[in-house]
Amino acid sequence: MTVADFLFTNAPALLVVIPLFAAFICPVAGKISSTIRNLWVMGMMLVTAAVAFILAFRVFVTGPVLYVFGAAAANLAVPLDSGGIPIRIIFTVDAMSAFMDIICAIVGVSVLLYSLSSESRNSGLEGYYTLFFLMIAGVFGMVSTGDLFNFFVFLEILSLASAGMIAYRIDGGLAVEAALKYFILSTLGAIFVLFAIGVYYGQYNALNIAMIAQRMQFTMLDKIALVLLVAALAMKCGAVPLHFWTPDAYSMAPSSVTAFLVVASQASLYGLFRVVFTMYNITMNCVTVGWIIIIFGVLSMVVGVTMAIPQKDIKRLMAYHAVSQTGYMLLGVGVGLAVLGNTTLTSAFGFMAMEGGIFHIFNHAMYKGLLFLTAGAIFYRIGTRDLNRMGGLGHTMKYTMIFFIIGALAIAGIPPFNGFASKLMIYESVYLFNPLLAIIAMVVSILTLASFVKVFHSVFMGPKLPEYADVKEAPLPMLIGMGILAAIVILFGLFPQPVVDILVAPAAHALADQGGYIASVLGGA
Amino acid sequence: MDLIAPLLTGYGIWAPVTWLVAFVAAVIVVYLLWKTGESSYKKGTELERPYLSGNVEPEKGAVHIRASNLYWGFLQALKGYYDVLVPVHTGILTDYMIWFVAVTALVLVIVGMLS
Amino acid sequence: MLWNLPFITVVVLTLIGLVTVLLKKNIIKILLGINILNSAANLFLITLGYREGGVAPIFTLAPSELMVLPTPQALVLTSIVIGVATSALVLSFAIVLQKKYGTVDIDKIRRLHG
Amino acid sequence: MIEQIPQILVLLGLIVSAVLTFHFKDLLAATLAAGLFSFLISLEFYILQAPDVAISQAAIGAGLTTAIFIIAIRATKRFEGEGS
Amino acid sequence: MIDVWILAVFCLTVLMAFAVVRLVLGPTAPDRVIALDTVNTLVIASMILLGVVFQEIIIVDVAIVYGLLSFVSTLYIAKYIGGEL
Amino acid sequence: MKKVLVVGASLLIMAAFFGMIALNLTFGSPKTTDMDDYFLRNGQELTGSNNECTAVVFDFRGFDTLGESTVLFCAIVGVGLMFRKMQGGEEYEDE
Amino acid sequence: MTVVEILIYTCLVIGVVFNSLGVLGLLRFPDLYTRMHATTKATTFGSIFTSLAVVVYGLSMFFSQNASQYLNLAIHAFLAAAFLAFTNAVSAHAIARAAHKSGIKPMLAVVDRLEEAKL
Amino acid sequence: MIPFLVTTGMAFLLYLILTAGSGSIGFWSLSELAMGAVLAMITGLVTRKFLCRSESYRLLSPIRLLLLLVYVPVPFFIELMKANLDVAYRVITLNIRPGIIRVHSGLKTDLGIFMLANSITLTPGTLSVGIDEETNDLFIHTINIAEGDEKKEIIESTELFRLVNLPAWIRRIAE
Amino acid sequence: MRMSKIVRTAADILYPAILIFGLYIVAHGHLTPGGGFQGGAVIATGGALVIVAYNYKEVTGWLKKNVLTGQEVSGLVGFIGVGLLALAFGQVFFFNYLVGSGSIFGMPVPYGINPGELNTAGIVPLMNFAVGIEVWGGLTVVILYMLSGLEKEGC
Repeated sequence: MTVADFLFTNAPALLVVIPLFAAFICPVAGKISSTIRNLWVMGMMLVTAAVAFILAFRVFVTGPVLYVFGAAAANLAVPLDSGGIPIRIIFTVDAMSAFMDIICAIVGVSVLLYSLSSESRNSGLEGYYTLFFLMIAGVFGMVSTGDLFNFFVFLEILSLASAGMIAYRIDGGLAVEAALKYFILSTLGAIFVLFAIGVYYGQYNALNIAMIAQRMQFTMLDKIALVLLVAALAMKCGAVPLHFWTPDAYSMAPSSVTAFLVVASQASLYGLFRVVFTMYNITMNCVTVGWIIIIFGVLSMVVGVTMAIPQKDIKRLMAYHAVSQTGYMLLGVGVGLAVLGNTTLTSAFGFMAMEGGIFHIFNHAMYKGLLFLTAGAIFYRIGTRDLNRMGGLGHTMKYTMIFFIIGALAIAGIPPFNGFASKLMIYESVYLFNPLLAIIAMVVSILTLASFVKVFHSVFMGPKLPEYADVKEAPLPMLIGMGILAAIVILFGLFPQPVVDILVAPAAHALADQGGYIASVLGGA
Repeated sequence: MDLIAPLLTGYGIWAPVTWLVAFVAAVIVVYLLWKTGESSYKKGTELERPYLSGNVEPEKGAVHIRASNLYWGFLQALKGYYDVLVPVHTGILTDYMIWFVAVTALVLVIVGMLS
Repeated sequence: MLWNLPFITVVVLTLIGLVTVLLKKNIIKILLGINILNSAANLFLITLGYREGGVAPIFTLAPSELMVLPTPQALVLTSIVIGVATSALVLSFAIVLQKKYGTVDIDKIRRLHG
Repeated sequence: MIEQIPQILVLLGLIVSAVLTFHFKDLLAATLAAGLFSFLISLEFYILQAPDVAISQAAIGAGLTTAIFIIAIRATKRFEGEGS
Repeated sequence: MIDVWILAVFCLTVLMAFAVVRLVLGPTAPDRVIALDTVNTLVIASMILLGVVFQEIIIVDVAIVYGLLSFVSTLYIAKYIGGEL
Repeated sequence: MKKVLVVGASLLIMAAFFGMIALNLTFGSPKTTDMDDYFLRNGQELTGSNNECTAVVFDFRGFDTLGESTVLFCAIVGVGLMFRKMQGGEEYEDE
Repeated sequence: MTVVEILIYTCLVIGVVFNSLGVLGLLRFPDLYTRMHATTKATTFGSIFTSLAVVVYGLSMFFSQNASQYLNLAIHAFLAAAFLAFTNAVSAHAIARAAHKSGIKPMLAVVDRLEEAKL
Repeated sequence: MIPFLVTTGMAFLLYLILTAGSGSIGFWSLSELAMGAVLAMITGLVTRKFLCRSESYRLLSPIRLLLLLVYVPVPFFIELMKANLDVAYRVITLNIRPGIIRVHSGLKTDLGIFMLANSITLTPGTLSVGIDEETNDLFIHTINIAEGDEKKEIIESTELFRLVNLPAWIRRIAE
Repeated sequence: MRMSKIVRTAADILYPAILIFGLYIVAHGHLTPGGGFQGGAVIATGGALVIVAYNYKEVTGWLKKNVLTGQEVSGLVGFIGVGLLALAFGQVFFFNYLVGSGSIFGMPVPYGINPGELNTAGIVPLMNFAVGIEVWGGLTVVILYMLSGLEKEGC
């Protein structure tokens, strides 16, 4: 067996195991020397990203990939003598999962590169990198798993690691406060998820998502479980009115972590879509649930952006924008869900809305990560996040300013950056569904631009302030980390159609196609 | 794979590369037009210094408009809205958890009763 | 005779846990409430797996062949570990907050707002 | 009949100890009530034929959780609502 | 034969309920601690008896774990009450 | 006051729906048991373990156990970070 | 009724009676230290006797059926009881010492040498 | 080295007791014996400093072990029985006269004082409340002090046990 | 501060007993109730017993944080390594490659009720040991960390 074959077969397992292994070694490597630790961390991250890309390549070429832990063969999901039920934990990587894998890999590499220099002054770095790898493993596990309880376990890994990371800067106590809020809320959500898992188990005696989907009858109990899952996952992804932890956590975490927390939230969003589309699909009342998600989305957009305008803390402002942008994704996919039962409407604009929402996930991860990284670079140089005390940094931090402009224009939906492409898809398809929603979305976009003009003005414009006279440009690794993301933002903005064709459309179809998912696991049942 | 294919949105198309070419062309045209104009600005003369009705020029740091002063009018116009919205973010964990449980209960009622 | 009493206990415990979480102001008390909620979820899972007259799913010298379902027990083991991890992390947060803020009252830990 | 009564009593005891955990203002007493809760839930697991879970609840609930709670109470305040 | 064991378990469970009364009333913390200890002892005794009731030999291990470990929390509480922690 | 009212109302709703869960399931006789029957029937042969619970924990759902250990590891690293000694010249938080 | 059964019944009855006395003492006695007398002695003694019943049962089954698992049962039950007695005594001492340190005085005491010794 | 061996031996003994009835070599199977040896060695490595902290190996002599095995079921159990009957009487009548007295133990080793304190706690209406770490004197809460005892500064430990002389037994075992 | 001499002696005597009992639970995870996590938690509680009986300064000399962290990491690496070894044999991650092989822990087990034989279950006992070691180190070090967070040092 060649190395390529080996990688092709075992990529889903290695995707999670390599970050875990890297995390386990990290504390020991940190004890030896910091150079060895940095090399180890960077090397492992590159390997992980390579595995993720290989896996995504395989998925987009040959269709969904199964990996059955502990079975005699990697794709033996249903043992011959079991009567058609999957018994082991199965990783089911379809196009949507591969899509999320790519996001996580790209953001992970650039953020790790960035944090090599941005966090170099701090203590407790081996813990930092350990938790970082655990977050990566958590996201990879959440998006690739096909087992509900396994999803819960990875959700918990993600929330514990995130809480530890948010509280990383313990000196002032503010970070710990934010972490406490985040962590208790997510524990409450996790308990709801556990109850939902219990309900499914009690009814169908199955934990595999495909198996539950096949046996789904949408009784009263299923409705309750659906609501528990939707509420918990919507809270984790930061939809208004459950978004309260988001600004606190995003603003108090180190910037590099914040950029990754965006991806973590989107993994929860993925979970929400997975539950709604794959487990229930049209057995439930799509219109009601779709409208609930649309309302979440509209509220998120409006409240997020209006709360962002009066903020004085740069990262808090960006955090509210993250809430607002999450609303676009919820809106797009919610519209797709609301018309899911109706074939004509779905083909008319439902898929387009879903593609817009899913494409926006990718774009948002890129530009919001970029913006948070620029905020972190500013904080690294001048030591404050208060917008009122900033000014005139454009004279000295030219590259940071350019990256900030790219990110800000992208988030505001200005052509030709990638934010515009996805927002355009959302506007047009949502307009066919309900014109009012499209108008709200556009107004929110304008307000986003307005608020970023404010940030740009108060941070970079104006005369050179005397207290920041000797501020230098951010260090090179940080610039490289930002540069990767900025390049992707521009690239995807210039060539959106190939991206939509190759990555987004398969993901949207994989999400909507419940029968295909079940068939890929249970074998054409 | 056609790299520069326009994005089909189902309702229209969006061709970024074409747009970019047009944009650059427009910029060049504007630049050429601008170049043809004649500058009355002379370097190294009194024109360089700002004139504030004869007052002393303020310090560099004082000219900068701080972030809180931006959009003051917008915030005043929406004062009623912000008076409701900002106090909701109390910063108290208990309130946040009550929001969570209450929204869950609301959605339970909606999904459980209406569908 | 026993009817659905364990399930009803689970519901009551969940409600008590939620009340503790929502109405109490002390972090440690809130954590106790979360522990109750967690235990209620565990009890729910175990109760789902119980079979009338079954014995523990261990073949070593078992008295009969009818056994209770093993999967919920495996799930609950995982869940218990997660509960311990949660408790440890939140308590360490509480200790650090006590050092920095001088209080563990949720109403006073609100420097992040708006 | 008679074999059901202990289980009913244990279930009632669970509810009572949960209420006590809610009720006590003294965090030490609340922790003790939580310890009682842990003992009883372990007994309930035992009765429901889950000895693995009972052992793990015993080892965790009897020793470790109470220990770290006590350490945390020592580091903070003993009584709920005590001023800073 | 089995009925006797169940009867004993029943008696112990009722006694547990009475011990909980002291845990509720207990004016001081040490009173509550000794009430908890009593419940503890009774839980261990009833676990041993239940092992015979279910006719499962191996699950008596749980009782040993309790017997060994239940006093650790008591020691922590004692150290805290005594002001030594 | 309003807060207590909201809490009471939402808890009543939760109680109603959770009660529905409790009343719709049956204690002592699960509806479908095919997956667990497979474990009990074939577990000994496939894993060689007499304790089916351990067989499920470490073999059929071994990956969950890896995740569980990781959660514990996570918490320990987090607690260690909380009680670390800070060195001079670290980034500070403003406000 | 064989001899073994009578022995088992006796042990169980003694155990339950002493456990009841312990709990009764826990409820009736006036102060902490006297309550502790009731709980440590009576409940430990009672639990030892209930375990002894199990030990007798296990041994009798072992000798009558020659099935070694009953020996296992007897040994484990005995170990549980032994550890129980061991740990109960230690924890009673620890609690009494801590309570005295925290300032809880014995009621109705005719003499208090520990208070005088100032330890 | 000696602590390691002693701890390993004790651990192996306990392991054998725990797994009695598993096979045919005596009561044990071969794999249990092998595993027990390995685990006992691990235990010995980790805890060799704990079990033999006082560096006295008196309890290793067979006579003392035999005495210990006799002590627990016979004299100790008699006193236990008597103490419980006493407590039963007190519980029903509430006829008590409590107080804390100082008892001179006369024992020197940690193990001895430990055994005495535990015996006192479990046996006649007494409860060890404190210990003087210098002189190894015990402070004992007694539920019913005999008339006149409260006047005495220090009471000999033998006076507490009326039926069997437990301190003498302990001295014989532990010292 | 240390607790009284009686408690200290009891801790000294009980710690080896708890340790061997925890290891017994770990080793018999596939035969009797228990397993890696339960046994590790039992041992860690024994560590908590020693910690409570002596003071923090003394205990850190016997239970070193570095050693315990190393234990934890090695347990986890062992756990993942046992799983990854299956990949080396060309099998799937977590495949039970030892069961029925006749080597260590490789005795076959018949279906049904049997008295149990320690030398069975393939990789399950190995994983039990790995998890046991991890939990032993991890939970003990948690208590040490939390004690180090108390304001008054050396308690």
